[in-house]
This record gives sequence, structure tokens and C-alpha cells, in this order.
Amino acid sequence: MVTIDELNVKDKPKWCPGCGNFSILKIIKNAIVKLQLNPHNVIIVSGIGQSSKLPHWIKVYGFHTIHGRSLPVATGIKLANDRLNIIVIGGDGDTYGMGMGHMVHAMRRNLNITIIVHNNQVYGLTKGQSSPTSGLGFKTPSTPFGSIENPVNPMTIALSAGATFIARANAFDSEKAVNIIVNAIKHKGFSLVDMIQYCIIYNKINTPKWFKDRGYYLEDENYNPNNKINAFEKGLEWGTRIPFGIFYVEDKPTLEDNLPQISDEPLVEHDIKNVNIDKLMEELV
Amino acid sequence: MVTIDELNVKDKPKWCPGCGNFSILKIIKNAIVKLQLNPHNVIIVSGIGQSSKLPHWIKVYGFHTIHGRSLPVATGIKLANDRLNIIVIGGDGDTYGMGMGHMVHAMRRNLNITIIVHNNQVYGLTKGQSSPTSGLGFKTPSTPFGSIENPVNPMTIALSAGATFIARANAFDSEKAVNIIVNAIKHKGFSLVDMIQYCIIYNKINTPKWFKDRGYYLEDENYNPNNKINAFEKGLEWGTRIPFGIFYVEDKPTLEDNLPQISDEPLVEHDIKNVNIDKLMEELV
Amino acid sequence: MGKNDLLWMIGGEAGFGILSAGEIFARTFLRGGLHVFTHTEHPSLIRGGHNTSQVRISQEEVYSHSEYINLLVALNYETVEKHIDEMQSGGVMIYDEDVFKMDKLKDDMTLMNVPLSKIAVGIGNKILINSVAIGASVAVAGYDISILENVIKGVFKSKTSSVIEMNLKAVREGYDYVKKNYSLDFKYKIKPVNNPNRILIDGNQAISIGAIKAGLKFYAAYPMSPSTSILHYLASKEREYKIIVRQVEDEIAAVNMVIGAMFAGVRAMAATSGGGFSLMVEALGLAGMSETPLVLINCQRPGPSTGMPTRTEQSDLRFVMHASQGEFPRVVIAPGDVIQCFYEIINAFNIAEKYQIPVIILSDAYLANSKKTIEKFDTDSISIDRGLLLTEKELENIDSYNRYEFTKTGISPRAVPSQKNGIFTVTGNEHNIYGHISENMENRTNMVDKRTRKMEYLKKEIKHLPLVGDEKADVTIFAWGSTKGPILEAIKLLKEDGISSNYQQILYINPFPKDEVKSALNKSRKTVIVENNKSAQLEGIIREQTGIGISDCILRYDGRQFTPERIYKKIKEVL
Amino acid sequence: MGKNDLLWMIGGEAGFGILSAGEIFARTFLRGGLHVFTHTEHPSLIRGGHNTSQVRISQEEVYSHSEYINLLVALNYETVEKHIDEMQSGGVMIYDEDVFKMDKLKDDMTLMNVPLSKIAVGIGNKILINSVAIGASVAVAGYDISILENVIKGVFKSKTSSVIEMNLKAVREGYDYVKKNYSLDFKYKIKPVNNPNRILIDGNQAISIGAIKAGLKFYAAYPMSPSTSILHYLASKEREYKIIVRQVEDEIAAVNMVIGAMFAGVRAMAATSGGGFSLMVEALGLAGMSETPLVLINCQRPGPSTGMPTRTEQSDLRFVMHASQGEFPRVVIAPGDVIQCFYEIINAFNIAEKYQIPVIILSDAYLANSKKTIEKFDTDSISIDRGLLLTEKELENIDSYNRYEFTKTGISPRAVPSQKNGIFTVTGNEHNIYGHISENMENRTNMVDKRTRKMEYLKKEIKHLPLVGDEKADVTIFAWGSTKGPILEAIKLLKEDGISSNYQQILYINPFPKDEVKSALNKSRKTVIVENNKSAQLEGIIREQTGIGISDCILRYDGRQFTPERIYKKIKEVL
Ligand SMILES: Cc1ncc(C[n+]2csc(CCOP(=O)(O)OP(=O)(O)O)c2C)c(N)n1
Ligand SMILES: Cc1ncc(C[n+]2csc(CCOP(=O)(O)OP(=O)(O)O)c2C)c(N)n1
Ligand code: SF4
Ligand code: SF4
Ligand SMILES: [Mg+2]
Ligand SMILES: [Mg+2]
Repeated sequence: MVTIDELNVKDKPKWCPGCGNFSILKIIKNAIVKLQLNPHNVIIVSGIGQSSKLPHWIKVYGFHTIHGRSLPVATGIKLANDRLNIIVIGGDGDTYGMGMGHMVHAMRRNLNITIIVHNNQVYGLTKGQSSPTSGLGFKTPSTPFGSIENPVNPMTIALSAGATFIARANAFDSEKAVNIIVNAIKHKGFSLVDMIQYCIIYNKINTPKWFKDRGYYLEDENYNPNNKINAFEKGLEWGTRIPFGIFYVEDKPTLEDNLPQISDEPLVEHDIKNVNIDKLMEELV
Repeated sequence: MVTIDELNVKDKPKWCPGCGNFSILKIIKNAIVKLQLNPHNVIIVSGIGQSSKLPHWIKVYGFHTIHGRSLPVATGIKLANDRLNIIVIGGDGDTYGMGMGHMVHAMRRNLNITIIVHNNQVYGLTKGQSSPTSGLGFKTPSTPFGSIENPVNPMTIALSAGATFIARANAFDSEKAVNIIVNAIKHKGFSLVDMIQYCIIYNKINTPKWFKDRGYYLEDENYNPNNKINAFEKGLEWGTRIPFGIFYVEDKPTLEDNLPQISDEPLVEHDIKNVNIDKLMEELV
Repeated sequence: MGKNDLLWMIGGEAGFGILSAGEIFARTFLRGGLHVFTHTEHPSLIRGGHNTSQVRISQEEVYSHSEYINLLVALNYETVEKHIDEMQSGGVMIYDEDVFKMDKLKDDMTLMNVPLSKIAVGIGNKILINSVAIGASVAVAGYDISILENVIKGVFKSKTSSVIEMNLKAVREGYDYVKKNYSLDFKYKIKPVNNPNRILIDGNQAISIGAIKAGLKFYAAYPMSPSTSILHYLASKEREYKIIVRQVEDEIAAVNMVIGAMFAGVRAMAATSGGGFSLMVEALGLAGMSETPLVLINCQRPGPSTGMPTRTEQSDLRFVMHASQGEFPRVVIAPGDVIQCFYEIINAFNIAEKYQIPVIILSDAYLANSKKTIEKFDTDSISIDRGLLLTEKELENIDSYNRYEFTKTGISPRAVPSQKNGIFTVTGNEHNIYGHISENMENRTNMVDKRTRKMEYLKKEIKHLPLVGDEKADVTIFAWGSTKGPILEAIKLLKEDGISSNYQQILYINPFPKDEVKSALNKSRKTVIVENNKSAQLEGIIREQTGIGISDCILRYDGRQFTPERIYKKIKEVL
Repeated sequence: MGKNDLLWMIGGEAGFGILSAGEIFARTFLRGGLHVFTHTEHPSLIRGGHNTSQVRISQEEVYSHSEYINLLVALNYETVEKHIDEMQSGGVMIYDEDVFKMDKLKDDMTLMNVPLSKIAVGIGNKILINSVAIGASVAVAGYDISILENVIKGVFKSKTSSVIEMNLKAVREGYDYVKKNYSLDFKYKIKPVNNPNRILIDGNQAISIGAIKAGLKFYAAYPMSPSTSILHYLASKEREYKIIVRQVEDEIAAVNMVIGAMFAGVRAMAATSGGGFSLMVEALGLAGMSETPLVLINCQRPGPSTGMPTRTEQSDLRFVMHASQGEFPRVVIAPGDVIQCFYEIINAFNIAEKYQIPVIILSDAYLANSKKTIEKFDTDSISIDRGLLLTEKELENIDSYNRYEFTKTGISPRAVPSQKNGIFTVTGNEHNIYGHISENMENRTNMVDKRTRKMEYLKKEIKHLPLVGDEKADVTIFAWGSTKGPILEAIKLLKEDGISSNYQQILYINPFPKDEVKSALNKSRKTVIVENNKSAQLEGIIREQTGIGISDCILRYDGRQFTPERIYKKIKEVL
């Protein structure tokens, strides 16, 4: 029986007091406990950003990589040992900015991993520049006259790229968020959870209240998450109403399913002490 | 009056005889003539690939850049001189593989440029490996047991990313293709033309006949290209029927529209001989 | 320390305005005609952690920070723990008994309890603590409070009037509290002197303003410490100076956009730090092969990888010298102070356009963030040299224009898109004079030689720095980049000890000042290198270039810049 | 040339099976017990352009290609124009009068008109021209056609029986045509000798097979000449050897996936060329900082940028030595031949895991693509050393496991995810022994020292290559990588001229064999460097490392490898 306590580390997370990241850390711990995952069989892979510091503050394996590259590193880990539960953590800049190309390609591969994007619509760690999800007009030190780039829509991009589980959660609605993450991890295939995370220092616009005024849960509206067209339509919704919950789920073979090399055991368990290459040399005669 | 002749160069393009790229080169020349663009006001920017060699064989300005980076280079050129007509050329690997991140971000900026992707569903220049648009099961030297990655869907990704003109053309239906490109160039905003291009050497599956058997034009079906949901639905269609033509058009401010710095004249015409920085120094007193 | 000298430091958690307190305090003494040098240290956190701002004030020019403190404002106990050893005799420490209790730790210092938080909260906001502390500090220094008040009005002028009012109140109450409760004979009192109208500026500001002066029209970047303040500065000026400033998806996009803009005929640049520079490596070669001018700035921080984002180091020298596959000419400039930052970014643009090559400016966190007082830049002497950039008229007179014409200097006249009669194609492939792909052996050899030849001509134009200091010195110091300030201060300390020294700064690392360095080496009695890295990278380059080794390497690689005192001590050790 | 020697070349447009003709021809003589070396040249085109395949055959070991041809098959006129000067006296040229007309160009050669296309079309497909030409060539060489027939059967065994039949018919008809119509006393006849069961292998195959032997389990790459054949080879074996081989979206993904896989405990690698390596630079530093083992292969081609994709050059040496920001230990190995490719990739894995550092193998197009006959690899001597990779059992006995424990050697025992009791976090930030972010100065210094220290221990383990050749030589050649073959051949040529020479190959460029090179330099009468680049990169490194310069640099940078004759001539010029 894994408990929250077992997942706790001694250090206090070094986020700003009140930051949404604290809540997300707790949500992830709760999800792990709920799923009763073995801590040593869980690895959290992150990029760089405030959000990406998370692996330092939970007692499972962790790889805090470089900006935008968490998904390729996670892919390598997963293919090396597909019995691991891999959770990828990233920021909106990390995943939807620098990491966009990898995200699209990871999604079409449908690897069995879960990515949770701490979407605070701003660059936290580098002190408040606009991010790919910042709204039009958002003023920051890098956009003093307001952002003029249309924000990335993670939902519709994920849908188009081939993710097979797509959801939006809210760091400040932890109960539902835990549930969404539990489902995402359980899902066999690539799952994206766009996690709305409030940055109290640099984003004075998209506050918890802002989302409370607009947010609703899809499940409350008799929504069927198995239809791509519906999901696309809901994915586009971002205005007076903002949907939360599971947008899309699809059952589809994963990349691992198509790799007979690891149908018996993960690569990491293959014996490499004495590989016989006689046949390869024979072919060159 | 610009003529095809003026656009021709002495060298014969070094593609394989019968390659679809010849046809695309002709299509582009025809579009330029049809639009009566001044050759010295046109620049073709490309990445790396068989397709990306195109700028060498047409007499307009050309920048044959590096693999996957045509769009950032083109963006720099456009912002430096927004009076230029910029056509970007890329392969499916170049644009949808290596270049995917840049593509999504260029699209959301809605810069007024046109990208034509020579989609042959294979890596031509590097001798026939699978590409991001290769079908499942496609056998190549890098996928001898058949491709197991779900292909990229350029149409729905472009739609989700924010491109404001999205079309699919066929290199072997030049008349319609010319028309599509003329419209794409005329369109004020980011336009993508996914140009089906047959590689006779390395793709024995997706042949002209294959597309003939499946292809139809949206315009023949009373299709309205101003609706995102319809466009998404059509974008998903790739099976016994494959739609061609214009999937989506939207009227939206371009990035340039929001840059008062260049509302009078392009950057390249600003005088830089004597910039006065007294005020900036005064602020530091 | 001479007369009218003071080293002030404030320390506390992030979020308490430590950095802006330093800025305000420094500007207050700048306005009084004094020389100032500021230095900040903070971890990569937004709230919490240990942050310090140091302001060094003197009637004489000051070139660097120092490890001795005269007046310390400790907003938390960590500051005491970390900096008490640096207090000089006769020093004062301002702190708040309501925050932490203190026993006197050193005999020769004064503890000054000031109810900073009570005063701040009394005025209306805990955030005013730093202003209260500045006011108190000005009182201790015996300085003119009205100058501080004017600075406050200036700094907060874009804020609401109540913000200004509250801050003014805070500094005044802090000041009054000290005046009222303490009367001590502080050894380091400061009085205003004749003000020669200096400015207070850091390396990133100097680069930004220099670039604007050079005609910068397009800036693309991705935020990365310690380069980010260039992005912020330029963004704030983009409308006024009609520059397009874009934060883009990654550094790969940034550099390629800059290449596109330069190719199209406008002056453009990108700044980043090592990690971002890593992502720019491939495009650097594209500029090299296509002979597109390019200006990049690498503000170094400790590596490898993410390293220590907000700290300083000089460990990317070899990296930027050799980055990207293949061989092509490039210039690497390592300014050592804010003045060099300003003039060298202008030189960088002139060189990049004249020789159609990439130019890399190598700065670091210390240089990027530390502010120094200097005279206003002399802009009369500055010229904009765009090299062989053809006009449409000139193009008309050319029979058939070939972008990569072979020339004596290797430089081919350049046209830009939209010019009539100029149509050409460029490529990252090896190409012939028309810019078309060529795999011909003879052409290849000629093209490599053409590109390389540019460096020969460029070499003649670079004015390398002379050896400065005593002619016949006990020790000759070789160094590059931001160690300049601490070295100049260390030279003063050595002199006080009767040790004569001189200093050879390598400003242009490529092309390398082989002859100058060789002659300096040959003249020296004893040579030392001072580098803010582990592997003594410049030392290796000197050996490669001259065949001569340096006797001693003084290295630091803990993420902090040398203090003058540390260099002084290390040099004495090896002498 | 000795006895039983022949240099054969076939030239024509791409698409005519020039490369596979070379392969078949070479294998035919391999099977007859002869030594063979193959060399191909082609532009970056799929159809058209000038392509050649050279096969050098000898009873003695051959180390490289050569610039003299004995038997030329010219499928087009361009081949004649480009290679007629290379024909040696007594040579034969096979061509087809139906394709182009020829007048005799040289007195001492025989023109042999063979209706290649007529025969091919007669059999059923123009594509068979190359087979007809091979058959004809075997007849001229006076060699046993049945060996060729067996090779054909083997090479096409995966094809339909009609393909095999047609090719057999083609070689037989080509052979018969020559036998029937020409009877000449060709000087370079070849006869089979005792077959010692050699293999014919190129550098990329040797690396691939070596990696498989080393226990490679995961390979990620993006296609890039001349590295691509490693991807193809490994992909073809992925099921048989249970390796996961993935072509991914770009080289950034490839290297990061490899890092992930290595971190998770499997042997993984990526191969690329300079442009792809440029994109791997940032992740290289992540491996450096996180102490994750990493094996990368850079098959060089001429740069900068896209350069000349299918040609060869050695110009990325300095680049890979210094790539990525900051400082961390790395090993750079430059194999000079296929045997070294095989053993060094195995060493690379052992070193990478033992020292938990990145190891870079530097190959190039010449080494990657040229095939050479060698004895089968001796696999008995090979050991797999995974270093301090902890078992779960060992972990159980550790009280509290710290991933970055300070140790004497700097190497910390390594756990992998899924192991009980091993839980840890790694990061590209500077960190403490637990792998958690630390900005502490003392920790930083210790961590930099720890990482650097590993290199000291590693240095002791590397067995550097000895100086080979005459003890007291007229000239000592210093070189690295694939110039090895041409140099060994040039040494033979010099010896024939009475000039004694020896050769110091630098196999491990980092850690550099300082003592060995210094001693070789000191013993030499005259030193030369031979490098396939413009700026003599190794020469600079030797100067940096030893303070000693090399008298003469023999450089080539037109995208082609040195021929032995060129090195021979250049050395004679400088002697
Ligand atoms: C290659 C590279 N470029 C830039 C940076 C600097 N950087 C660190 S985090 C970050 C963005 C952080 O924003 P986000 O991903 O949204 O994470 P958050 O801090 O908001 O959680 C940037 C630009 C870096 N580490 N690496
Ligand atoms: C960084 C980098 N990696 C790899 C390559 C090698 N490369 C050149 S073109 C190409 C792919 C070509 O495929 P595509 O983009 O579909 O163009 P096509 O040749 O099919 O037109 C690759 C992998 C490169 N030039 N640069
Ligand atoms: S800056 Fe924002 S995202 Fe970062 S820790 Fe503080 S509140 Fe959280
Ligand atoms: S390989 Fe294919 S894409 Fe390339 S030129 Fe030939 S037919 Fe065209
Ligand atoms: Mg964020
Ligand atoms: Mg393609």
C-alpha cells in the first residue's frame, strides 16, 4: 500500500507560496496512491520551467531534462523499459512552445505515456514573458504592447496529432483533477492533460476566478468523448465558456504493441553479455 | 508582363525523369505569371530535400536553407521586407517532420506567406526512408517491417494551428493546382498547400493512379470552405475517398497588420545611418 | 579603500525587491556625482532563496564588486550567516529585531536595529521594507536624502501617485528613524561631489543601446537568463525606434529568422545563453556557408546543460569558437566592460556586414547584470559600414550579377531581394559563383579559399588591445571578458603591496592577436591567466596560437565572479 | 603494383546500378581469396550525375583507393572525360559504341567496344547493363566466371528467380562477348588464390555489427548521409537481434531518446553527420551534466552547413571536441579503418557506461562507405563492461543511495528506474549528491571536480596507438581517422623511392596521447600532418597539447579523400 507519506520528500518545494504547482504536485501524488503504483516503477520526466522542477519534490524516479525535450527522453525510457509508468511534466512554454514538434510526433506514435502540462499561460521561471498559450493582448516584458500571436490550442492540436486521450483539468479543482489524471494514466496510449495552473506572480489575467467564471465540465453536459468531431468543436471553445474534463478517448494500438522485440520482456532485461554475430559476419563473405 | 520564359533558367532541374517535382515547378511558374508578380519581388525559400532544390531552377530570388528551417528564415525575410511575395517550398519530411514545431507557430502568427509542401510521402533525397506522411505498413529501408507510426495529417494540424488558407493540390492536375496556388498567394495570411507529388523511385504505393482512384475536388461537392468544423471533417477523410481543393479560408489580421513599426515602410527601407540614442542615455542618468 | 568610499549590501529573500533596492541605492549616489558599481546574486527562483544586491560607491572609478562590506542590510538571518565574515571593521549592519534576533558577532561592527517591517506596514505595505532600508542606509552614510527622494520619483514615475507617495514616505521614515535613534561616527560617510553627468548601465543595456545605435531593426529571441534583459529592453523600445522585436518558439527559430532578416538587408541579431546557443549551432553554419552576415550574443552562465541559470561563468569560449560542422570564418569578441559592450556590438554589425560572416559576442551573467557608472557614449565617432551592399543603381551597371563572385579579398558584392537585376539563389550547399549547388572539386577548393581569405583581410583591420599597466611588471595577467573589472581592481591592490603588474585583455579571440600576445608573453617575467572556468580555455588557445604556455592558472568555477581580493591573493600565492 | 593486382572502375549516371556493380565485382574477387578495397563517388542526386565505383584488387592487403586505373567501364562519355588521365599503360576501357563514339585517346590502352545495352535489352531490361559490364570485366581480367555467378546468386537471393536468371544471363553474355571477340594480353590478369575466409565490410557496417556485439538495444536516428546506412543496416536486423530501431522526427529527438534509453539501463546510440550533430549539441551537455552514458557517431561530410552531402571531409574535429556549453568530460575516438570501427564502438560503450560520460565516434564518408577485406573479427577477446551499474541486490545493501556520491575516481554507482531502493532524480541543473538542484558554491566546485576527475582515471586506461613504420624515418606523418589507408599506401610508395617514413595515428583525440605524440615529435627528423580539411585541426590540437608545431601540413578539402599518390607527391615536395 503506497501512501502519500511515502511519496513525500523532506525538502519544501521552492515555488512561490500560493502557486498552482503545489496543488498539482498533490494531485499527482493522490493519483499515484489511488492507482497504487509502485513508486520505483514510476518515473516523472520533465523539461525546464517552474513546473518542470516537480520531480525533485516527489519520491519516485525523476529525470529533469532540458527545455522542450521531455517527450523524447521519456520515449527513450519507455522503449527501454515499457513496464515503467511514465508521467511527463511540462510547462506551456516547454511543451507547446519549444516542444511542439516532439509533442505532435509523440502523439502520432501513441506511446503509452501521460503528459501533464502545467498551463499557466506565461513563462514562470524566466520571469513572466508571454507563452504560446497567452491570450491576445497579454502584456509582459517581452510583449509590452500586448501579445499579437494567436494562442496555441492544445486540445485541437492534440486531437489532430493523434493523441488518444485528451483532457483539460484545473489545478484548483483537485478532486476532479485527480480523477482525470487517474484516467489518463490508466489509458493505454498517449494521454494529454492540459492542467490549468495559476501563476500568482506573472499572470494577473487568467486567475482562478477568471476560470471559475467560465469553466464547466463536459461530463455535466452529457458529452460523448468518443467522437472526434465533437471533441474538435469543444476544443475550439474558449471564451465565455471553457470546457474541462475529458474531451476525447480512443482505443488504438500503441507503438509498443507493434514492437515484437519487446513482447516478451522489456529491452532492459535482455541479456547482452554474449551476443552472437557470426551470422552477420557470414553475410559479408 | 512577366512570362514563363523570364522565369526559366538554363540548367535542367536535376530531378529523376518523371518526378512530380517538374510538374510543381511548372505550376509555380504558371501561378507567378498568372498573378503577374515581378520576379525580383518574389523569393522562394526552401528547406532541404529533393523538393527544396526548386529555387535553383526558377529565376526569382531564392534561399535554399537547411532542413526544416525554411519557415523561420522566411519569417525573417518577410518581417524585414513585407512587400516581398514569399513562397516557401518544403518536403513532407522537411515541413511535417523536422519542421513541425515551426510550422505550427508560423501558422498561429498568420504571417502573410504561402507554403507549398511537396508531399510524396517519402524521403526522396536521402533515398527512400519513411516520412511523417507515409502510410501505416509502408516498407522502406528504415522501416523494413512496415511503418508503425500513424501518419501526420497536415490538414487538421494546420486547421488547429491557425492557418487561414488550407488546401490540397495534385502535382499531376496542374490546371487546378495552378488555381489553388494563385488563390493561396492572393490570400492575405498564412496559406498551406499540401501538394501531392509523386516520387517514382521510392514510393510505389501512392502513385498517380492511387490518387486518381480516390481523389475528388471539394468544390465539386458544394463545399463551404469557411467553416472550421466542416474543414476538420474533410481533413480527416483519407481512405477510399481523398478530398482535394480548398479546405478552409478565413479572413483574419496578419502579424504584419499588428506591427505599426512597418505600417509606413518595410524595415529594409528605414534609414539607419544616424540613429539618435541621446534619449536612451538620458534614461540612465 | 580611498576616501568617500562605501560598500553597501542588501540581502534577503526573492520577492522583497532586493534587486530594485540596489538599483535605487546606486542611482542615488550616481546622481551625487559618485562612481558606482552594482552586483547582484540570486538563485533561479521567483520567491524565496538568498538574494543580494551589492553597491560599491567611490569618488574614484570602481571597476568591480568586492568581498568587503561596510554597510549591510540584512532582511533575513541567512544574510547575516552568509555575509558577516565580509564585514569590514567599523561596519554597520541594519536589521529588524522583529524579524530575527541578533547578538553582536563582531566587536568592530555596529548593530543597528531598525523596525523596517513595522514602518513599512505602518505606511501600508510590507513590500516597502526595502525602501525603508534604503532610507536608513542613506542616513548611516550621512548622505543627502533629497537625492534619494528624487530618484524614487524618477524610478516610479510610471506607477500611480500613491505608490510614489508611499515609497517616499518609506525612505523618509527609515532615514528619520536612524537619525533620531543613532548617532554614530560611521567611517564610510559619503558626500556628493561635482556631477559630471554620468550614466549607470549594465552590459545588456549597453549591448541593446549599442545595437540600436548600429541600426538594429529586427530582434528575435527566446528568453534565457542572463540574456533576457536584452529582449525586455529592446521590446520596450520597439515602437519608439521602429524595431521589430519577437519572442519566438525557440532559439532555432530565432537565429534562422535573424539570418532571413539579415539576408533581406536589415540589421538583425539574437541574444541567448549557452543552451540557446547550442540550438543555434546548425544555423550558424548556414550563415557561414551562405555568407549571410549574422550577429549573435551569448551571455554565458555556468554549464553544462541548464547548469546554474542565474550565476556566472566563462566556459563557452571554445564552444563558440568551433560550433557547427565544417570550417568557415567567424569573429568572436569578448567585451570586458560595459563600454566595450556598446562599441563592440556596433563593430560586430560592421564586421558582419562588411565580411558577410557571423560575429559572436561573448558576454556573461556578471557583465550582463552588473551596473557601472561611465561617461555618456561618444556617438560622433561611430560609423555604420554596411560593406559591399549594392544599390539598385549599382546593380544596373553590372552586366550579370553573380552573388559569389571570386574577388581578391574573398568578399563578393551583395544584393538583396526586391532589387531589380540582382536575382540570385543562396544555399547551404557548396555552390558556384551563381549560388547554385556545385560538387566540382576545383570550385570547392576555390570557395573554401575564398571564404577563408576574408579572414586575412579582416585581421589587418582589427585593432587589438595593448598591454596595460606597468611596463616592466612582476607579473603579467592574461584574461578575457568580464574578469576585466576585478583584475583592474586587483592590480590596484597589488600595487599597494608594491607588486607591479600588467594586464593583457584578449578582446578579439578570433582573429587572435597572435603577435601582441606573443610579444607580451616574451616580455613577461611571470605570466598568469585568470579565467572564470575550470579548464583554462584561453590558456589552451594561447598555447595553440603561440606555442607558449602560461605559468599559472587562476581559475574559479563555482558560479561566481572573482573578487579583486581573490585574484590579489592568488597572484601573491604564485609569485 | 605487385602481381595479381587490378584497379577496376565503373562510371556512369546514377540509376544504372554503379554502386551495386562495384559491390558485386568486389565480392567476386573476395571469394577468390583476394584482397579488395572499394571506393565510390557520387553527387547528391538520385538519377543522373556522375557516379563511379572503384574496386582495387590485390594479392597483398590493400588499404585504400588509388588514382590509377587498369580497367575502366565507361557507361557514359563523362566517365571517359573525367578518368581517361588516370588510365595506366596497358589499360583497357570497356564501353558501348551505341552509347557514345570513341577515338583512341591514348596509345598504350585498349578500347573495347561491347554492346552492353544491346545485350541488356536483348535479355529483357536496360538495367542489366551493369551486369553485362561486370561479366565483360571478369573476362578481361581472365578470372573465373563461375565465382561471379555464385556471387550474383547470393546477392539477389531475396529477389524473384527471374531477376536472378536475367542477371546470370547478363554476366555470362558480357563475359562470352569479350572472350569471343577479343583476345588480348591484359597485363593485370587476376587468378584466385587460397581463400582465408575474409569478409568485405565498410565502416558503417563495422560500426553497426560492433554495436550489436556490444549489446545495442535501442537505436534512434534521423537519416543523414553518410550515416544513413547504419540506420538501414540496424533496421534490417531489428527483429532478429531484438533491437528497437526508430527513425524519429529529428536529431534532437534521436539524441534525447538515446539519453532516455541509456538512463533507463539499455545500450543505445545514434549516428548522424555534422548537421544532425549540430542539433544534438544541447543534449550532449545534458548527458554530461546528468552523467548519463551516451554514444554518438558523427560520420563527417564536407561542411559548413549542407555542404556536399555525399562527399567526404574531416572538418568536425574541433566541433565535436568542444560542442555544448560548459565543461564536462567526453571521449572522442576517430577510427581509421573498418577494424577500428568495430572494436572502438565496443570500447565506446564500455567507456560510456564505465565513466558515465558521452563518447563520440568520429568517422567520415570515406570510411563509412569504402569496403575493405579483413579477417573475421575475433570476438573472444571482447568484454562487456557496464561499469558501476548496481543490481537490485546491491542496492538493498546500501543504506541510503545517492546517485552522485563523491568518490575517489569521480564515478558514482548507478541505479536505473524500476529498481527498488534506488529512487533518485537527475537533472541538467547543477545538483548535489542526491541529484537535487544546488547552487551552493562549494558543492559546485566539488561537482565540477568530480566530473573532471573521471578523465584522470580514464586516461590511464586508454591504450594509445604506437608509432608505426621505420624507427629512424626521414619523415613522420601525424594524422587521424580515415586518412590511415591512403597514408599506409603512401608509405609503401615512399619506400619504393627509398624514403623511410613512419606514421602516428591519433585514435583517441580526447583524452589526447600527449606523451606519445610528444615523444614521436621529438624523435622525428621531419614532421608532416595529413588532414582532409582546410584548417589543419589536429595540427592545432597537437600544438595546444604539446607546444610543438608540425613543419608541414598536407591538406585536402575538395570533398575527396587523398589518394596514396597525392600524399606521396606532397611529402616528396616538402622533403
Ligand atoms: C534552450 C533553452 N532556452 C531557454 C531556456 C530558458 N527557460 C527556462 S524555463 C523557460 C520557460 C518557462 O515557461 P513554461 O515552460 O511555461 O514553464 P513555467 O515556468 O511557466 O512552469 C525558459 C524560456 C532554457 N532553459 N533552455
Ligand atoms: C539536420 C539534418 N538532418 C538530416 C538531413 C538529411 N536530409 C536531407 S533531405 C531529408 C529528407 C527529405 O525528405 P523530404 O523532406 O520529404 O523531401 P523530398 O526529398 O522527399 O522532397 C533528410 C533527412 C539534413 N539535411 N539535415
Ligand atoms: S512564478 Fe508563477 S509559476 Fe513560478 S512558482 Fe511563482 S507562482 Fe508558480
Ligand atoms: S527520388 Fe523521387 S522525389 Fe526525388 S527526384 Fe527522384 S522521383 Fe523525385
Ligand atoms: Mg508556463
Ligand atoms: Mg518527401
